[in-house]
Amino acid sequence: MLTATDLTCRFGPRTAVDRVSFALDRPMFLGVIGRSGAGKSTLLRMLNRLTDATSGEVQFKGTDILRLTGRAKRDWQGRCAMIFQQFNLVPRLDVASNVLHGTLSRRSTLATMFNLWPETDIARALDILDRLGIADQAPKRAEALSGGQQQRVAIARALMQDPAIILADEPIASLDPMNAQLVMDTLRRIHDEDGRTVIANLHTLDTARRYCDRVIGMRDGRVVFDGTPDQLTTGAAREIYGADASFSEKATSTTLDGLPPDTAYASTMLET
Amino acid sequence: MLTATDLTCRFGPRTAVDRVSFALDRPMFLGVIGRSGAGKSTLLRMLNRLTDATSGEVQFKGTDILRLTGRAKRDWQGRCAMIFQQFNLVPRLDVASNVLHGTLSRRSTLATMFNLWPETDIARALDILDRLGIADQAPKRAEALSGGQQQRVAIARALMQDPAIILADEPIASLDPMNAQLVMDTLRRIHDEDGRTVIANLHTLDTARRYCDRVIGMRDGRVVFDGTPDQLTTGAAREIYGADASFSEKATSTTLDGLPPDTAYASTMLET
Amino acid sequence: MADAALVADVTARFRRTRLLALAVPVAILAYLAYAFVAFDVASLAQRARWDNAQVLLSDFWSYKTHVTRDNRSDKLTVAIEGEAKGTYAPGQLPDWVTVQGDVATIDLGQGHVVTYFPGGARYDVPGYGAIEITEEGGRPVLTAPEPLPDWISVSDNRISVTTSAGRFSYSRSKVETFRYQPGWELFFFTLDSPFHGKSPAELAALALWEPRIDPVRSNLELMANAVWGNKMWHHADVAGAIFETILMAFLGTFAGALVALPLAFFAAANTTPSRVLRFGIRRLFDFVRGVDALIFTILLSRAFGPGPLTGALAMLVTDMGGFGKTFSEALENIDEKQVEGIRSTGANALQRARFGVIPQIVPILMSQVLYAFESNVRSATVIGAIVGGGIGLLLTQAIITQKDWEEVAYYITLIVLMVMVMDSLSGWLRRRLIKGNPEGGHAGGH
Amino acid sequence: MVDIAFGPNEGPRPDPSSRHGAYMALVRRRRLYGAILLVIFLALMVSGFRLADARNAGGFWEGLPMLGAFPAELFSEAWRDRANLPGLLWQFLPSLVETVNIALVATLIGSLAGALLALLSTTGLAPWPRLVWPFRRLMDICRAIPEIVIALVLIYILGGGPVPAVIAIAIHIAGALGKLFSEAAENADRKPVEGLASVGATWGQRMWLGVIPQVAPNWLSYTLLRLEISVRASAILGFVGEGGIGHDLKIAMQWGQGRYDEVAAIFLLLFLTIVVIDQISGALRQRIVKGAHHG
Amino acid sequence: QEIKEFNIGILGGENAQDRMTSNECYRAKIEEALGVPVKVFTPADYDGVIQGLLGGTLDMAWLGASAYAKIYLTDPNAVSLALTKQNADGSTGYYSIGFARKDSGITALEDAKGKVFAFAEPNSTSGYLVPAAELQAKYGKLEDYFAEVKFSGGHEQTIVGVANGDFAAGVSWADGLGNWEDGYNSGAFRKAADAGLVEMNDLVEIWRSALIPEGPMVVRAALPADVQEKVIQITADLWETDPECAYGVAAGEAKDFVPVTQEAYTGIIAARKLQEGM
Ligand SMILES: Nc1ncnc2c1ncn2[C@@H]1O[C@H](COP(=O)(O)OP(=O)(O)OP(=O)(O)O)[C@@H](O)[C@H]1O
Ligand SMILES: Nc1ncnc2c1ncn2[C@@H]1O[C@H](COP(=O)(O)OP(=O)(O)OP(=O)(O)O)[C@@H](O)[C@H]1O
Ligand SMILES: [Mg+2]
Ligand SMILES: [Mg+2]
Repeated sequence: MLTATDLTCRFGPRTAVDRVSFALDRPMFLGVIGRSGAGKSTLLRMLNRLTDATSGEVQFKGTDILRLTGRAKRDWQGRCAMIFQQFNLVPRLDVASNVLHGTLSRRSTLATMFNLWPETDIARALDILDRLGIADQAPKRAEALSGGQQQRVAIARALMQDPAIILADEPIASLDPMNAQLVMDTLRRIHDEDGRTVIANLHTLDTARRYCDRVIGMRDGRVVFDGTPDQLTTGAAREIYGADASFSEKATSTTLDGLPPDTAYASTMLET
Repeated sequence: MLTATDLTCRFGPRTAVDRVSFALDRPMFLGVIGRSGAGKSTLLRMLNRLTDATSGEVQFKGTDILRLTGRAKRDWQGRCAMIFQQFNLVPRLDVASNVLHGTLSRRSTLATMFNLWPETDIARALDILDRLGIADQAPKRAEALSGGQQQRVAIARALMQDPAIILADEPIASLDPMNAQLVMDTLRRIHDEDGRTVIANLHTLDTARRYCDRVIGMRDGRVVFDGTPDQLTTGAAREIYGADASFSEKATSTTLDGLPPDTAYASTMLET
Repeated sequence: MADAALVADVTARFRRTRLLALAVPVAILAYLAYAFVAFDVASLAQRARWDNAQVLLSDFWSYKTHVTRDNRSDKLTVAIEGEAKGTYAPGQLPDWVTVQGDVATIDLGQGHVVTYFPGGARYDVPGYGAIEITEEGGRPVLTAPEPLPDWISVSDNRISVTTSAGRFSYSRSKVETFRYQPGWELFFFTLDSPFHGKSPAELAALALWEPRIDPVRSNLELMANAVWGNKMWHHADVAGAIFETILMAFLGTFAGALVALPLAFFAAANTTPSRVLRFGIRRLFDFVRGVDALIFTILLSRAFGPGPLTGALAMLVTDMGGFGKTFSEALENIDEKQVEGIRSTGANALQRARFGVIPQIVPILMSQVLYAFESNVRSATVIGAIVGGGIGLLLTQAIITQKDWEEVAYYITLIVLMVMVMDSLSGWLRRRLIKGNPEGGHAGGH
Repeated sequence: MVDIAFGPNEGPRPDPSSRHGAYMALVRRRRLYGAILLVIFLALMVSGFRLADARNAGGFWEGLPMLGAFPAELFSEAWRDRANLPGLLWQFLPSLVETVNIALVATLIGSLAGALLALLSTTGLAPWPRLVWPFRRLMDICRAIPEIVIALVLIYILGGGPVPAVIAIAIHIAGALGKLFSEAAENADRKPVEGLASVGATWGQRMWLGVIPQVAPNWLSYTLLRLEISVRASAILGFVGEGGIGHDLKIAMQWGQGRYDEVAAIFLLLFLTIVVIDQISGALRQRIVKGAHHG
Repeated sequence: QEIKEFNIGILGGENAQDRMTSNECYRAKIEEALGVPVKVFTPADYDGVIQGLLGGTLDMAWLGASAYAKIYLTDPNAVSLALTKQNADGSTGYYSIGFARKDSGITALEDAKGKVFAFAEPNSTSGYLVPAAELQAKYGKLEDYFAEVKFSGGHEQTIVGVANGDFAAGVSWADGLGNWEDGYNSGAFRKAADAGLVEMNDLVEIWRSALIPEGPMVVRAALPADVQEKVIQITADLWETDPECAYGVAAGEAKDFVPVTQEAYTGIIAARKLQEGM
């Protein structure tokens, strides 16, 4: 379904992503881990066509998405939603508008200038916000929301795109543990229920283990690990992080030990 | 030593801090907990004279610091350092300059206008940065640092003030668990070794339990709990947070279970 | 399903914003339509005279040579732009003018030839025929193929012909032919210079190894002097004027900024709580902006007389109002967190401003000040005209005298170049300030 | 982000003594550069002032006491003839209205063109990065060519009237605002723009939704400042023979004695206009920054 | 009473060009005679010179007639009149000339009644001040006499405007020497015709003002008498001692610099006073 072959990105002398290849044969929840500067963000940005790859190719259902330009490229971006660590919302616009931005690739520029959103889209945006439990924030400016709320708005925008793939770049790095769990649960449910592929960069191993179907470990731009969460032993992690024996993964844990996944909450959230 | 009596702050109709009284008879590590909007920040800001109290008084070694004005007020601020959640550094200036700002209340205006800091002060600033492990960042702009590093710069600025009291407003709220531990350890060592009073607003109970000598719980501007960390049971916490039985404090835990406090590191850090 | 009331509320909100989004452009369009009618733009297209534009614009990049014969004295002069300084010596006429006895032949190119002969003149226009003028009873009489085209204008005392090759006119007192040629003639060497008319190769040879023309000086020096002292283009004066402009703009702009900066602190809501003071300072800025540069310049001329100092002071005062406004707005936009951080250390007001505020507004300040500097350099026409200095004065004069459009073009070219240099300079400075200096300023990679 | 290098166990502890030496050297070097820059700047200012003073007809210090002479002359006459003021205000009002109209149309057109040019020439936002340089130079040219020259050429084509003035002012404004707008846009946060790019928004949508809302307060205040300047601009409107309030002021001012009451009246009108524009600017900025009336 | 420096202001009237260089020789002569530094200022806008004279920072100036009138009306004792320029034909002035398109049928000013009439700009001596005063004296209020009185913005604009038919008639200036069809020997018509902007065959002269005097050279009245005398003497002798320099100072061909008195300017001053209330 999605196949990356020798994907490479160079910034001047520096190779941020170095001949990365992987193939997903069915929709899955893919985690990408690796330490700061490993090239995780760059990889996702290339998939979304925010950064141009230096070489390599990415096949999605038969088309090489790296060759797309103009209209076709924007269509692809419309089908491949990105969730940023810093949310990347428009802070001065209200939450509902931010969610509606998810439909931009389908709207004409003129219509957006005059704020001409179809009422059905508005209703859908509100439904999605409602699923994520923040419908009552809809009229507020995005900048007035807390971090966890903003991240959920970003997810709502991604869902509004009705994407085939969701790329999430460290979606929980700036959230407190409670909000982090909420967001990861949401992403997992989106994968489980809608069958969408989710690719998430994660900083923490236990999150990767808990939520992912498959984990890719990157180091210095290269894939150094590719396997199931079970295979992600401490030894493998040391290899990925290039750490010595004193490394304790607990140091970066955000686990909510003992707390079972809050399925009750997640299901209220996702039923529409 | 430090005694607050009926400290009150009103913003229009809203009473942010409501007749808060407490007394510290010796330097200690005081934690202030309470949910968002409880008035924790306002309390600290009043102590630092950033916000004017509506009524009440605060005695420190015999003077009512709320009555101070002009030069005397600035002297008090010089002796009472504040560490902000958002660091509140000057991002365009280099790290060392930011630390040197800690001496502003003692320097003549004219000399500072031209950025003329005594070399002994610069050396001391570098020593402090060194203690906190970021001496080699000294020439960089503050904005170029990661969050954990910036928070340590803010602590360095506070130490530069050579303060009797350090007020820390949610010093670890925007940090990852590892940096959070680092910062809390540092604050604790500063208290232990220099005998300075530290008052820290905290969002998380386990942090309060682990680091504080005494904990004050606030709710709707009022003190609803005042005791030792041991007395801070889940029941007490429910009371403070006004939560119902479904509240599990684990949900906001940032504990680094199993990791013993890194005394070796902390002591290298603090010896000068 | 989302709460129905909420849906209704949000949808209503969107309707309102949509209405606003539509109303604003509609209002603007309506206003422009009103202006369109009020300014009578519709009939403008018919009134437009593009030929005039052609004449005027061609003067920017071409020059004309007057070949004039005084009909009373029969004296022939060939002069660039008809100026005394551009008059060819009788023995050194350009190659397209030939004189044989009383007959002068002027080759305008493209087959157009004008001949002056005693008692008349003839213009051979290819594809039309010969226009012959003879003087009878003190009046010029025309013989030309009928019907007369509209590019020949005839009256009792004057006949004129305008073609693509040039212009020709015959009146009782004189006969004149204008030949247009592209370029800024005599830009480097005037006619009386020994270097005039030499090709670049010849000039290089002269400068490098040929014997000295003036035994006292080297040829290169002579050449430089000839260019520098060019009587047509006054390069030395222009350079002096540019220097004076930059001097005035530099003094005026930077001093204005230095005066406005402290005042701006008193005009910003977040640095000055006193409404009265703020109101007063703001109105002071408005007042200064309201008083035109012209008034200030006249006022200052009374005290200091004409000269660059008066110009600089006038710029100082006029810029102050604009700076005050933009600086105070920049101040109102600052991030309060940094100021609070400084305040918490016990810093006094000046120190807070120095460390909490100034670093934040420096990029805006810089861009405003550099822009004003540039703007003062380019547009000091009013001030320059009154105080008698700078490129603004030269430009005003060239425009007033209307004759030398190529000079206007020359000054504009210089100004454009100056603006480009300053734009690049300001971009470079801003990048340094915003992104930090290379030594240790780069963002830490994460 | 976790910095392993500065974690509890990892990373070498730097040797303090050598660090200090290096940083002290850096501080000294910076101080030296700073001092040199300051000295150069001050030297330029002082020598520039002295040069200008020497070249001036009157000296600065001798002239200073005379500063009040002209205003005194003006005000005493204006005060003497204050009875004329209401009539004059009324007389010049139509001129003001017409000028405001011309300035407004020119500012509208110019600022729209300037906004477009700015977005096309801002590194990082431009849709065609290769064309940034030509667009920047185009803006340089637009604002460097004096309005009077443009107006004059246009007058010969179009005849007198407001249209040549409008075009000339608009061209100038497009160049001037283009530069200022672009510098404001350069400072704008790129995160929202990137967020919009990730959903497949077109360039126009990215600019409209991601950039414009951020820069609107700044752009607005620059535009209104331009409007003010255009209202006062006397030269161009004088050249096109259309008059205009600025030109009336110039005429009255240059006439000198006998018309200072007119000067006062026109100035009063201009001042009021500027105060109004300033207030509008403040109110609109406030609205954009703080939000209209969100709950 | 000693002077420490001597400042000259020069206004070239309506056809000035490259004035800085052409006055250098003049400056040097005066500097030599007075023994103090002499500076020359050549603003294009007459207020620079007027304010300089009134404020006492300029010691001597060549003015336009109208500028002199303004100084005189502001402070009659500020300056004393010295010399003026005598043209090659012996006259000391130029004319404001009314004109119209030949095909409009207007041959005299009376024909222009009830039509659109253009002046240059309100501060121009020959483009407004003098003609307006004279026409008003003869025909009454001009707004009533003509359908509309317009300001074109400048002499060239008036000429082009009339030639284009935007205005029925207008005024501009010329020296009145030579032939109309050439645009006279010098003046705005000549420049427009030479530039090819108008065809003089298409225009006719319909009116001519009284002689407008050339501007005077004035010296600041407060100057020591010997200084005044020296400077005036140098200037009066200039055509005899150094014709090339005199050509530059006069900004063109002229015959001599001759003494001038207040009478020459009474007309202008009266015209200015008349306009004051308008
Ligand atoms: N636009 C760019 N120009 C130059 N270098 C870049 C750019 N973007 C990223 N890099 C470099 O490429 C490398 C990979 O960066 P990337 O952001 O992909 O890392 P990451 O794995 O996402 O790290 P983090 O966990 O800190 O987000 C880094 O060294 C970074 O400095
Ligand atoms: N400057 C102010 N003007 C008006 N109200 C304010 C101001 N500052 C704080 N408040 C209000 O006072 C109350 C207490 O605020 P405070 O910031 O002290 O809470 P907090 O306990 O620090 O909460 P948090 O954990 O979110 O930081 C809040 O309701 C807040 O809205
Ligand atoms: Mg990343
Ligand atoms: Mg708080």
